[in-house]
Amino acid sequence: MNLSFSAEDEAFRQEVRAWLDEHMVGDFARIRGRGGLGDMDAFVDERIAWERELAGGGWTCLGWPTEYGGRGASLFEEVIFYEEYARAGAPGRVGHVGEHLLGPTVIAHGSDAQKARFLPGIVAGTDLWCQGYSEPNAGSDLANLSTRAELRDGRWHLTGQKVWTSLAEQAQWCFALCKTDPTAAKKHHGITCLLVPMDQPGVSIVPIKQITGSSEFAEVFFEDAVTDKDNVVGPIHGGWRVAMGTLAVERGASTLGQQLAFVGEFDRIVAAAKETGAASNPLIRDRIADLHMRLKVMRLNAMRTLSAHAADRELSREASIVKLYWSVWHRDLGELAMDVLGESSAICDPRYEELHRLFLWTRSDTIYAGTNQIQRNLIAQRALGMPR
Amino acid sequence: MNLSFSAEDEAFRQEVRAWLDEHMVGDFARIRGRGGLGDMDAFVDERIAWERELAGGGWTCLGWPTEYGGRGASLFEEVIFYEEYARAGAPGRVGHVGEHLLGPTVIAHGSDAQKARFLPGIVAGTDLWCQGYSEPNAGSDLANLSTRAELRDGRWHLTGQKVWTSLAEQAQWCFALCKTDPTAAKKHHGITCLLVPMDQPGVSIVPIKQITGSSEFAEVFFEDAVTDKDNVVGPIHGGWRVAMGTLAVERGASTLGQQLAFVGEFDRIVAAAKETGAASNPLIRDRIADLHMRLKVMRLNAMRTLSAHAADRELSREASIVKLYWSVWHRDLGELAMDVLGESSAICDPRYEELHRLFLWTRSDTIYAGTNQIQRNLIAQRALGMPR
Amino acid sequence: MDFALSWEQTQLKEAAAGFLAALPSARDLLEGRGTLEDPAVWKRVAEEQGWPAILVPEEAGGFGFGQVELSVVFEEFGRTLTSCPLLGTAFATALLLECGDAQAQERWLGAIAAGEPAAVVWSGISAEEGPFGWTLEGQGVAVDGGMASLLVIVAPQGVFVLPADLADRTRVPHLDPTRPSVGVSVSAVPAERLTVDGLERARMRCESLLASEAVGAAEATLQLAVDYSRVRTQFGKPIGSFQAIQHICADMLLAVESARSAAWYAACAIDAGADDAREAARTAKAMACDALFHCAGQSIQVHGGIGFTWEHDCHLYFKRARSVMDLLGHPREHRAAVAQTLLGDA
Amino acid sequence: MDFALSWEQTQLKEAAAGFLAALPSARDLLEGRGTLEDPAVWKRVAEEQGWPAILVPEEAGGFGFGQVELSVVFEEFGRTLTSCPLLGTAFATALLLECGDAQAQERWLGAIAAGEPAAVVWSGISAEEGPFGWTLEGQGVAVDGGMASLLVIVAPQGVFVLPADLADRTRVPHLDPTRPSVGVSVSAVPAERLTVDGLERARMRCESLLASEAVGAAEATLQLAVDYSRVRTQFGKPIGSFQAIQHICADMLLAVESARSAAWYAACAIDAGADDAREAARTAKAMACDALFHCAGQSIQVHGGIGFTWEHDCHLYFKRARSVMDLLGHPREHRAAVAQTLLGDA
Repeated sequence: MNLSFSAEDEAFRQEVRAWLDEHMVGDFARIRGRGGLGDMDAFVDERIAWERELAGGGWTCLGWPTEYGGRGASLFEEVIFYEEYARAGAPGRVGHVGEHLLGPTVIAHGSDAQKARFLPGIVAGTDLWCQGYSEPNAGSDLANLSTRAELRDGRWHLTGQKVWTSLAEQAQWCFALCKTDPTAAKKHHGITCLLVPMDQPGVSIVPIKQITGSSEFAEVFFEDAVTDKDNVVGPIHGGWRVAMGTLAVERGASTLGQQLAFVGEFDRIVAAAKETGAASNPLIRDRIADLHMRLKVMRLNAMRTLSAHAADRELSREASIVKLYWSVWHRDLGELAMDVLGESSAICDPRYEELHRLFLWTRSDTIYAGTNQIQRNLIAQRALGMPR
Repeated sequence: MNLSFSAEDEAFRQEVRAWLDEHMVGDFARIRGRGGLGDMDAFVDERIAWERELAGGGWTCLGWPTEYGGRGASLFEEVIFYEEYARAGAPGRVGHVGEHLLGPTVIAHGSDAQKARFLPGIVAGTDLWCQGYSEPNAGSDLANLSTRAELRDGRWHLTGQKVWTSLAEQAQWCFALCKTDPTAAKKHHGITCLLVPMDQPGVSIVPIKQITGSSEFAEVFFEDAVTDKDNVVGPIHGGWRVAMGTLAVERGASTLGQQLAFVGEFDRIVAAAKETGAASNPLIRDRIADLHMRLKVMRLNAMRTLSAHAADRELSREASIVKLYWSVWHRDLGELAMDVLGESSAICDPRYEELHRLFLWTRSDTIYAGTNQIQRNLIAQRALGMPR
Repeated sequence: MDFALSWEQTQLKEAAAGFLAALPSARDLLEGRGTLEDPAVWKRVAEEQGWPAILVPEEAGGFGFGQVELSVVFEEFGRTLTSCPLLGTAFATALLLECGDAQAQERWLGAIAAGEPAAVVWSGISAEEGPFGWTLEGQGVAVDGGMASLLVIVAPQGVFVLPADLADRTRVPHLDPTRPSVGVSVSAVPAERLTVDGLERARMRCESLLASEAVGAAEATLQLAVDYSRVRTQFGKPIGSFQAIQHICADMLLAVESARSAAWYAACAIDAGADDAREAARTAKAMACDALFHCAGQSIQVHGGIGFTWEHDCHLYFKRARSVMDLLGHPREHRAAVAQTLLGDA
Repeated sequence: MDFALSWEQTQLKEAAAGFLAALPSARDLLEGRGTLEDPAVWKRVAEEQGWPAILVPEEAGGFGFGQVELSVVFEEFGRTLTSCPLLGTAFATALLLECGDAQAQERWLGAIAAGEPAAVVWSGISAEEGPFGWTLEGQGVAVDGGMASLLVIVAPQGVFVLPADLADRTRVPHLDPTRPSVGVSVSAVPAERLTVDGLERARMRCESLLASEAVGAAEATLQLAVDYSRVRTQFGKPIGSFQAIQHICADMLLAVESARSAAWYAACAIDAGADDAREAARTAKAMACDALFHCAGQSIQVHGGIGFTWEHDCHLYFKRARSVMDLLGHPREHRAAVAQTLLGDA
């Protein structure tokens, strides 16, 4: 065991830190800490500008091979980048779907033409992507899609509805899972991954207001929306494995570095507990210590995962474990956030606005990207080999 | 709402109390508080004598109709009796299976000859019964029986194994569920309730040692054990509904009065907490108060159930709710029992012997008579009408 | 012994449920169809239903009914998240009933029975006795205080009453959008001091009402979850057939039923003047608030993504759950108080 | 950065697992096949495996390996519930290492490295300095103390060492049948006082070892539950296919893996002399003991009735779980200490 990062990794960390210090200034400094989970509709224009600023520094698409404009960074370097990013309070990324979902899928399954067409815009921070996976009747049971796509006259025609799509208004493109063979024997078959331009009459967007009062997500309606016949990634009718493979890997990797973002939230709550006097209550102290320990262990778990999988980048088993761990932790943190505010906790106080938001938002953490029930199923069946 | 017991009920309570005060003396006073859950193999001879003492006072089979030797007591009176019984620390009953399981079944489904043959011995406290339901492969899935019974030469011949049978050594009779029609389409069919004498060569008994080190239960092996062809309760091949109907009602009724037994355990733990100084720890105090409140509410729940069902005695829906509630409470109490002992909790101290036993025994509470998982299934499906 | 609603109480429950169902729902109010504090609704509550007069003694012009009857009404208010504003008025009633002498009761409770809404400031204001009587100074928050014509102030120096228009009131933004709170500010304002030392008894009554309200709300969240689990299909089956969902709902049912037992008993014990009434009210408040919070959170989980949307009622219950948690003592504080009586000083 | 066992550490783990598997199991010992404190087994542990010498510096005749190596061994000990008695010896080693000067280390750690078993009394005995040196008075309990030839005593006046035969020892009945405890009684017995103020560092090492042992035991309970759930059939299916059982096991896995991360890190931090080593050891002790207790209890639940029998190993893990909970500080106390550093005084 060796818990020191290598000299190269430490140098990389310093490079990231220095760049962020230098560039998180002006308008960007004003949006420090904004645009993260639960706040994804905040300062979108500024964050689009920031994405291009990042691109200018070469900090987008770190993990992509250099031939596609990435840095070819190791998993370690990626995590170091996320950690420093969180430490600096740099704003929530608008390029997430392109960099972590669409890009890797195109790299793995796309044609040379698709690579040339789609990857540079993601690297440059100019093309934003949104994700068209979930539907009203395809949540936990994602394969239960009803959005249909048909190839007619050399174009795909899409009809159906997607939900929980973030940044739908801003994205130029949607990465959509569609049913292309409704006669397929199993519902996982007959699904195709399509790349669909958002700026067309057949696409309409209706924001979904969340319990936080904000609207990070939207419904996307396809009514005879069209895309070129070549805008298919992977085999026609064979999109399920394409979509799932990338999803599992990237969900894992992108959460390994988030612990430092949580440190900021935790520290904020500890500070509030001191301000309100809640920090003197032994029951609150017990919970603060417990959450502190579990937060430390969240990073240790990530480091073990990294050590085991830095080479193969195969995180599908770990993804469920990581998701279940952090979502339960975060929900508990959200409850603590209210408890440290004491008897006037429910009154909206500008000083503690983010604690209210955290409390409410964390209820979604145990639901989106696979409910905790689904995660436990996956852990039991995949990690423990229990029978279906 | 009216929370006072009627004058008649209060008079009944006084009568019970006075009788117990008068008779819980001498040898019986020595076994005060013994023979309950987790201690069922203690002082068996004394408890058999006590059963007859109870019978002498007319305190067995309270709820049975007077024509069968009972008192025809109301559900209220039964609960009052159990409460006073617990308050007096009277020893664990050895006549439980006869009074609460076999007797009511015979009354509901038995022939006149069976009533005449079997009920008086139960009322008199002279005939003890044991229960032959569970088997190694029929636990949660009780209908999955493999004990076979065949009618040959005018007698039933039994072969198979029962488990978790209490007082098997002392009982004269076993109330056994057997598979009589192995060709039945559904496994709930083809089951028959048989009454089997224990004192015969075909019956052997092997005690099961529990994690407490004591042996409240036994395995009962039938190897061509026999019983008269008339010793069938209910229809041949139609025993499942007979067995389940009585089970549900009686499991409910007999637990409604147990809260006062728990009060004694709780008080013992509070006293220990004061002795060890654990009572000054705010986290322990929070748990003590929580368990205290939940214990009070356990009785309130019982009173609501009683009020709703005193007339129909239909407790099958409530039985699962009651069981889940008290078993979780009791497990939590068992954990508290250790936590109040402080840093030397694991050392066996004669003063706190019963707290160790409580800690260990309570792990069975969430398992026997239907695991908590089974109870939650039943509550969801029966009380909430959720789909199977 | 009959620990169940009597025929009259069942009638009252059904009348309340019927009346509340016909009002604009919490959802309607949130979307601007109707207003949270509607004098016309209050007039109907006071005049048609007479609920503000339930606890008021007959001598003061009320019905002289018990805590149980008022609790029955509050359980229905909780179920629908109706504000009305009956809670503030009930709080004030409890304080006037327990801390007011006959004269004060006749005057102030008489006004409440006659239809004046009221509210309570539990902390933040202190009193001073001067040559011309008591004056109040400070600021606090009053649930349902916006419409109140009467304010009851709990100060370290006693419990005070004053006409609400003597105080400055401003709406306070609040996590719970279904019940309005106002900030109350007073400066050298004269007020009448109530003379009976009944603050703890009054708190006990208020805790009991909050508990009943929470029970109704908790049951509503369970019902939402069960209903949704029957119709929502995934993997070719209603999600209510999955053991994970069934077990969540089973545990919710236990929490709801147990909280109801505790809340009913608290009301009975108060009406009976039982020795354990104080503890019973704490138990009810703690268990019902914990049950509501648990159930409201689990109901969101059972609903999945839809439960996290503004359009669905889940969040209204969840926000109510968190806002009543700290009102009149966090469950933790009630447990600490019960521990104190069981164990003595720490 | 490589937060995983090195090749050497993996070899050590496998060697330990192989060695322990060939010893009489906890079940064997419970049923009288072999004895808990068998000098022949200890001799093999000391001479063949050299585990008592892992932490002992080379100058004192040991290997001078790290806490990580010893933790690897303890994880395997936990898995098999082996006593041996290595834990008492490791405790004594930690105290001598951190509180003994070079001379004391050479003498006493040298003896341990040479195969003398040892044990520690953490409380109950006090020391007095007289004209002929320090003497000890009092009684306490020593895990694994029955076979020890050397006792280390933690007294308010310092840490002391003495030959074990100077103390009266009697076997203490204990909830955990897999590890022997003895009562140690001394009266005016002379002892050598260690001079370095390293008690907290020693405790940290001991907490870390307990944590690793708990991780191994917790993983064993999970394995038992998963294995059983695959073969136990009810309702025509293996019970491991039921969501309720799957979710219990999934949560157990999270607890085990997280506890392992915490335990490994504590050992690394101790070896590295990291600033957060003290907190890391507390975290490991708290999380691993909580994980073991949770898993051991849930494993009984998954097993159903059979898990409640003496014949099945479930209860051995459950009893071990409860007995290590209070050894060297309940998780609650470690959280209180961590809260103290985060928040200052209450």
